[in-house]
Amino acid sequence: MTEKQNSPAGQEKVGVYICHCGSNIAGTINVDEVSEWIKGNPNVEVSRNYEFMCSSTGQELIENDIKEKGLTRVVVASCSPHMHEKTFREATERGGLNPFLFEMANIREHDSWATNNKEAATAKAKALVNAAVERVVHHKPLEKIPVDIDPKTMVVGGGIAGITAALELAEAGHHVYLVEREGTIGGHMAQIDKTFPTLDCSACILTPKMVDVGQNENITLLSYSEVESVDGYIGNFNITVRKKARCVDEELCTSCGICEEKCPQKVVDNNYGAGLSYRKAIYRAFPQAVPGYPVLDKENCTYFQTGKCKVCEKVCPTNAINYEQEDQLLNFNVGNIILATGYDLFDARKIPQYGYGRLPNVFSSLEFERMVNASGPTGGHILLRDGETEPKTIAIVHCVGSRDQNHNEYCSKVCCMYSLKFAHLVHEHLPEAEVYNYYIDMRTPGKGYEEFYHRLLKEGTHFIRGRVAEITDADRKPGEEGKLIVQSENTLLGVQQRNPVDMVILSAGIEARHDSEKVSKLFKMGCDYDGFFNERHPKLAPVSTMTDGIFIAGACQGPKDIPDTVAQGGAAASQVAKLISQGTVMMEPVRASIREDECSGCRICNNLCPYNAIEYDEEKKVSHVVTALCQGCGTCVAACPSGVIDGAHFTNTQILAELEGILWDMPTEMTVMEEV
Amino acid sequence: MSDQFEPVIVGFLCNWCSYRAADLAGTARIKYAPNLRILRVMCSGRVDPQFVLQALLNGADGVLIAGCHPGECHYVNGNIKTLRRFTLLRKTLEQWGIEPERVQLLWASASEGTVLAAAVDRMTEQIRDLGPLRWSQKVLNGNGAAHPVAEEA
Amino acid sequence: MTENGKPKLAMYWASSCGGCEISVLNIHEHILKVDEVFDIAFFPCIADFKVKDVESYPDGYIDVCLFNGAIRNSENEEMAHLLRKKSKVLVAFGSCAYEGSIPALSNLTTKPATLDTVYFDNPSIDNPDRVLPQISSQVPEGNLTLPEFYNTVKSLDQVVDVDYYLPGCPPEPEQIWAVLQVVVGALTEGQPLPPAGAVVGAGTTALCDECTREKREKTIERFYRPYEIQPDPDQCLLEQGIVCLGIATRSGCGALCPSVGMGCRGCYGPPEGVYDQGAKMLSAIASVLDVGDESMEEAELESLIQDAVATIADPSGTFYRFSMAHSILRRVKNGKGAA
Amino acid sequence: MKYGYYPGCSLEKNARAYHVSTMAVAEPLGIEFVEVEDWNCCGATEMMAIEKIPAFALISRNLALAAKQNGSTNLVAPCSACYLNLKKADHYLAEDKGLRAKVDTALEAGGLSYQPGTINVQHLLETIAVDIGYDAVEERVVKPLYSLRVAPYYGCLVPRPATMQSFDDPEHPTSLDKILQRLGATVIDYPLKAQCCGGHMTQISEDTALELIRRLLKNAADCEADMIATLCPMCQLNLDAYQDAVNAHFGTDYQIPIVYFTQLMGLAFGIPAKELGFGKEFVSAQPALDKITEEAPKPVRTRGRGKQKAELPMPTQLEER
Amino acid sequence: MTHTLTSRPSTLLDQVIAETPGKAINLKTCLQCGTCSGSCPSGPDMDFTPRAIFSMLEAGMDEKVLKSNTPWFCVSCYYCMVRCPQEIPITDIMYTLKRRAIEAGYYHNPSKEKAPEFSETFCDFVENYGRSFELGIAMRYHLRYHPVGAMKMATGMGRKMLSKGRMDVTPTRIKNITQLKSILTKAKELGGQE
Repeated sequence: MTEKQNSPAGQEKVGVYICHCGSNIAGTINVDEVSEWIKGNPNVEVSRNYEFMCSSTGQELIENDIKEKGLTRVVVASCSPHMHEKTFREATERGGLNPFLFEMANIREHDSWATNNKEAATAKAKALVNAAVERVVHHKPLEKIPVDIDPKTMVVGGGIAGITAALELAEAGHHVYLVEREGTIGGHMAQIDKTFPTLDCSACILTPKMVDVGQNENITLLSYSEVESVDGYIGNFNITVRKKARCVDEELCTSCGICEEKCPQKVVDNNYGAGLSYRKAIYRAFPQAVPGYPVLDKENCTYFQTGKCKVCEKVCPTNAINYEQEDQLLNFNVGNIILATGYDLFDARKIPQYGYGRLPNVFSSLEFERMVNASGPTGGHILLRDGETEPKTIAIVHCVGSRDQNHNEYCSKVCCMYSLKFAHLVHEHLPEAEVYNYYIDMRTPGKGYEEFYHRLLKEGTHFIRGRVAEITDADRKPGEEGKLIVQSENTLLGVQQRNPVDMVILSAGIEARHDSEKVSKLFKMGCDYDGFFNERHPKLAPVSTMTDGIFIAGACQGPKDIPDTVAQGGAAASQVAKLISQGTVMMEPVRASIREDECSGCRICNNLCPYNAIEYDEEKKVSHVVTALCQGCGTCVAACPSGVIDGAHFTNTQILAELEGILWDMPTEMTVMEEV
Repeated sequence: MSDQFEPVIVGFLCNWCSYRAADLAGTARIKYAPNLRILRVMCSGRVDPQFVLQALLNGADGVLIAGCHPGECHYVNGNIKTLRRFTLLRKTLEQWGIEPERVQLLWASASEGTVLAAAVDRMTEQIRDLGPLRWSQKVLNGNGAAHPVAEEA
Repeated sequence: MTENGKPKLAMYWASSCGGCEISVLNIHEHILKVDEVFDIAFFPCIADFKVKDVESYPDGYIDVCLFNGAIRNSENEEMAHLLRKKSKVLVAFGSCAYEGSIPALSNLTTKPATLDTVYFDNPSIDNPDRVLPQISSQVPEGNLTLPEFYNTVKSLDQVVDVDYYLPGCPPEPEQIWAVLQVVVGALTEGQPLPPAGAVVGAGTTALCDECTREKREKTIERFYRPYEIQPDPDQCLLEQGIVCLGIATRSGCGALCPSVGMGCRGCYGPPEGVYDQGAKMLSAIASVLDVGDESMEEAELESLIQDAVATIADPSGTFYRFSMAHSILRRVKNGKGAA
Repeated sequence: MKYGYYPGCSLEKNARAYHVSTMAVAEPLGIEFVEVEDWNCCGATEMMAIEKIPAFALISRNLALAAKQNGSTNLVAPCSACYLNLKKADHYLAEDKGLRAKVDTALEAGGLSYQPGTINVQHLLETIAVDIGYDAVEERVVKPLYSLRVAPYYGCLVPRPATMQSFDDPEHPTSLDKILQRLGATVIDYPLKAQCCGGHMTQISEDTALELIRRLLKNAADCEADMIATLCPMCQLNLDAYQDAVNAHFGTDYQIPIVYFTQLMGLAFGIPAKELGFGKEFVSAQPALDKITEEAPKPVRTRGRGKQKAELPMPTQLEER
Repeated sequence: MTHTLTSRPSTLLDQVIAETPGKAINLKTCLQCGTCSGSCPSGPDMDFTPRAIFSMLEAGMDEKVLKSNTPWFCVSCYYCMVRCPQEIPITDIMYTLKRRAIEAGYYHNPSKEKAPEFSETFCDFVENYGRSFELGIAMRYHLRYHPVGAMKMATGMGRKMLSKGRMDVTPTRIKNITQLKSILTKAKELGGQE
């Protein structure tokens, strides 16, 4: 095979370092061969291979060669740049070179780990390394771009995750805008009765924090509000929030609650009440709501529907009711954003064979939470749908909508534990009742969780290993009449069982918010197939996102229990606090720029930029790039028909050199054949 | 290597989704055809059709452009522009007798290592069936050396 | 320098239409100046010369050779080599010599297909014996030869080194005159010549620079053939859905076509900094196709874009009308493609 | 509208009533059925158990014939088993290249060929519910089936055609319910509407079969159904012909007529009972039919519960897909 | 008795996956949740529940699987298939197991399983006439394998059917039976290659 050198010999002094990564690379790729071979490239001054380039010794190799051998460029062939590009750029810089005079060849993830064919892997490694060398020769020194961080932060979502994050930051002395879609903060945790495994009362531990939020002057609470648009970038986000009209003047309202009391219109509370209780058309989700002002629900308000009533206005002692109130669009500048938008409960009606919505005494887990809650519709009594009868036998069905390719493939993580909690609460409220937990696998990892399981075993809960096949009211034989029959296989016995019970609780799984995709687009960040927001790194950056300055906490990132959620809220807050105390961040100089003198002003590029970073100068009749806004995607560079837009660090020369380098072994010399 | 024709495929993968998908495929030790040689671009929207043509001229048997799924683009909609260009480019290449299998566009999110690996295997097979392209050798045969694409001043 | 001491000028047509010669003569009275300064050494269009005359010249005898026309057959190529040898300065004159131009559109098909069309499948042809021209054929009088017809049309610089490129189909007379003045200046007053390999007689930026039509942000929902709509006289044609290659074409002609409501065809070739005019044009207008957005289902998105793209009848013929031979891939894959 | 028609073996004889009633209602509904020339048995549930390729080849012959026969690309099968087999074959041939290659060669041996996807296999219920539509059905009604309490019985294969998407819900189909409602009948929310009738178990293990049949009869009786409306010959046969066997075996006394939904449609359309194949059933439908009244009955809550004050709200039903 | 795991569990498992159209590969992802067995109408009468069968396949207890009545008791109601959280084409797998059992000749045991005979009788008729023929099938099947049943048939069901004119006395043959036969013969050859 002929070797093609497409960059003038000796133009640069490149040092090439090939990492063994133990046997991860060296096990498949013949590193000696590659590092020997690349010496053939005229620009290569030094070529070494070493066991662990990311080790301090490995990095010193680079630093020393730069100093001693006067290297002008550095190439490291090892893992993915997403792992160690930063590491080696810093090493290059310590050696005295501009960090951008470095290039990385990914011969681990993209090569040694992707094939067992050693010969092919080695050949591919040569191509990748050669490409990096050819590319790096054309690298230009670049300076990172400093960006000031606005110390204010926006937290979206007022559940326990958002509350925690907001308080952490506020108490650190930073201002926070907390945006909550509903009339009150609190989220799902406010609906729950007890928390596993310690069984402390959810409200008792949550409400104090809610009050703190309400009182902390560093927190601007925007309840009944939603983010409308997001512009800008880390340090300088500009956010528009729609503050929905609640038809109550917050200045005047004293939260006395008379309007709610007198309102004649009763509607099912599908939100906080999980559909199991009623609320008024003007209402507070619950007495400890923060803020305390009620919300007028126009869809169900008699006045808004029929034009008559106005009872609330009449009874309000402070004339706080304002039917004419309109939505407000508020604008905020913040440096960072924390998304804590939480989750939706899986809709059990999607599994008709479980009869939810058809069979009265099949309840969803949230319904049960409300029912067993002292502040709930039954005052904490466990009753059938008729509101009178106490069930004697109760079946709790795990994995409803979870671990199911037809719905959600993933495990919702919390259902096993809350199902155990339910069983316990039943034993507590109805000592006589029999409880059957139907599970596929009992998943209780967590401090004190397995112990809680054992406790339930002692309490006499029946555990049946088997996913429930169907729940029916069609009795087959005596003893089944008027019951709900839970049919399943007892997989440990290998027999089909029918179990007549009075009540069934469906432990529905956790789902991403129905509108999470919309939200992720609004904030220009990714969400996964299931709709959960993507973290930057599953292990090492769990609360960061691919978008600098935007962080995620709680169940919006994936199913989580309260302790994990609170931990993430804190983590996200400290990430933000770190940036705030840094004051500025250095941003990648990968940016586009237009050579105005050569721009013909055709305006092709003008509306290609999603960040509106390209402006047209009516005077000069040319376009130019607002560097601070540019995110460096390079779409305009590829589109510019006169090729006058440069994409720093991804210039045509660099990419084309890389291209020729990567195809070094392809015959391009023309073999003169007979013309057709 | 075996006597069977091993296509060389150049891949332009976007930094945020498809390149990470390839990383994930590796991390998960998914084995797939070693025929893909990957170049990283920040966004599939950076892929200038000139690059694709140049890759073919330089001897590639196929070119894979991979980006985030529509709606998941890290740069909001760079991949939409990619799709528009690709659609027009493919129409042009078809006029030039270049089989559609040789230049493909793939959406692979950062979590879709398997998708990427499968796509590479499929494409490798398809191109193996089509046989080598080796443009300058087999098509231009003796029409003078390749012109590099001129670079901005 | 020779007898009368005048520098020697040559102009030759390879595969071309003769338009270049006309446009040289179109410099009007300046032609007298040309005659005054130069001694015509070879100019088949206006004076009777034979190849053997040229062959008889010593190497480098011709000071400036304006070579127009593409390299379509072996004769074109031989002449290119001959004139290169005999000339000090060889100028690829006009789009054909520069980048293949119209003759190179046959790179979108193949030699057999071309011959078919020309000699067999053609309403005006009656060729029952399916006679094809032969490179050499024996007749009683002896052996007759014809040049070999190539499969691929090439630009001049693909067969010999070229000193300057003078684009245009044809080049604008004033541009020609401007260039000749430079050359004359160089030869008479020893003024500097532009750097070798430069494109002369044209601007560096894209045509939009010269185009007076009003330009706005580009959003195009579909394209129209010129006959399909009545374009607004003042607004950018591209924005109105008329394919105008101006954005990817070198300025220099004064935006003639757009000024009369016809989209630029791209005869001046790509602007400085662009190699493949067609690819760039394609990239640019596809990018601003205003159909489909990220909120759509992938299938819907794709079909919408398909439909919009379908409104461009013949991408290759449109985007590569003048630059096929000089494009990155230069031609279609043999035996395939738009025959 | 023109439709290809695949009766299947059962409709030739034992389910003749289904065939004649289908033909009887086709005309008023504006359906023209073109029977597939020289069709053969679909193999029921048996062929697949013996040899895979022959089983698929057997079915594919019908698809090939239907495709060849110019008429409609829609092929209607009233028999659930035939419907499933035809639909499934078409589906798997498209999905499984290896299988398709083999079946193609087999068909060639008979000078036939079939391109998967050319034929759109429909069950008669789908044709009427989706293509014709409930309104069109209601428009034809001249003698509403007032006061007749009918249990709609779908069986397995129509709501659950293997891995393929059905036009109705696999667990709680409603299309037949809606049709019967439009006919004026009192439709029972029949919990076992999509459960199994025992299929071929009558031949293999009668005990098993009889129990399956009993469940269906019992549940229908519990719901005070006057009759069960079916859309599958096998279901009809098992529930009808084996009803006395069930009574004998379990000491019960069910007398629930099992009729085809097309027969009821015919009645409501004013077609005389004898032209609809009534009388072929073992458990006579006559007593039930006598209950039909001129006037619409007073609305009665079907399986509903009186609303006590303490009662907790019910979650709303998921809106129709 | 203890079952010793063979090195690589089931050869049958792989064959089943290979021979079953559709996403049979999902069989490897079985969670052993028991949804199939809980849903199965005839589950109570099976030697092993479908879930157990899959577990046995995994364990390489191939013979036990093929000797079991489970596949024969499958009524093809497809409940398992629509409910399976891993989208395993269970019913189709049961068909494959039936074919395997026949090949292995494992089903002619004196037990109550009559299914294979029934299937075979049925198919004989279909192959020779192109149509099924209840009376013939029932009579031949019972006479050949279950004389007692034959009596019942003749006196009971059979007479009923005939009396209602719901059963033919003579079989119908399709016109182009030769075509069908050549198709099936070819199909059998090809099938043999599996």
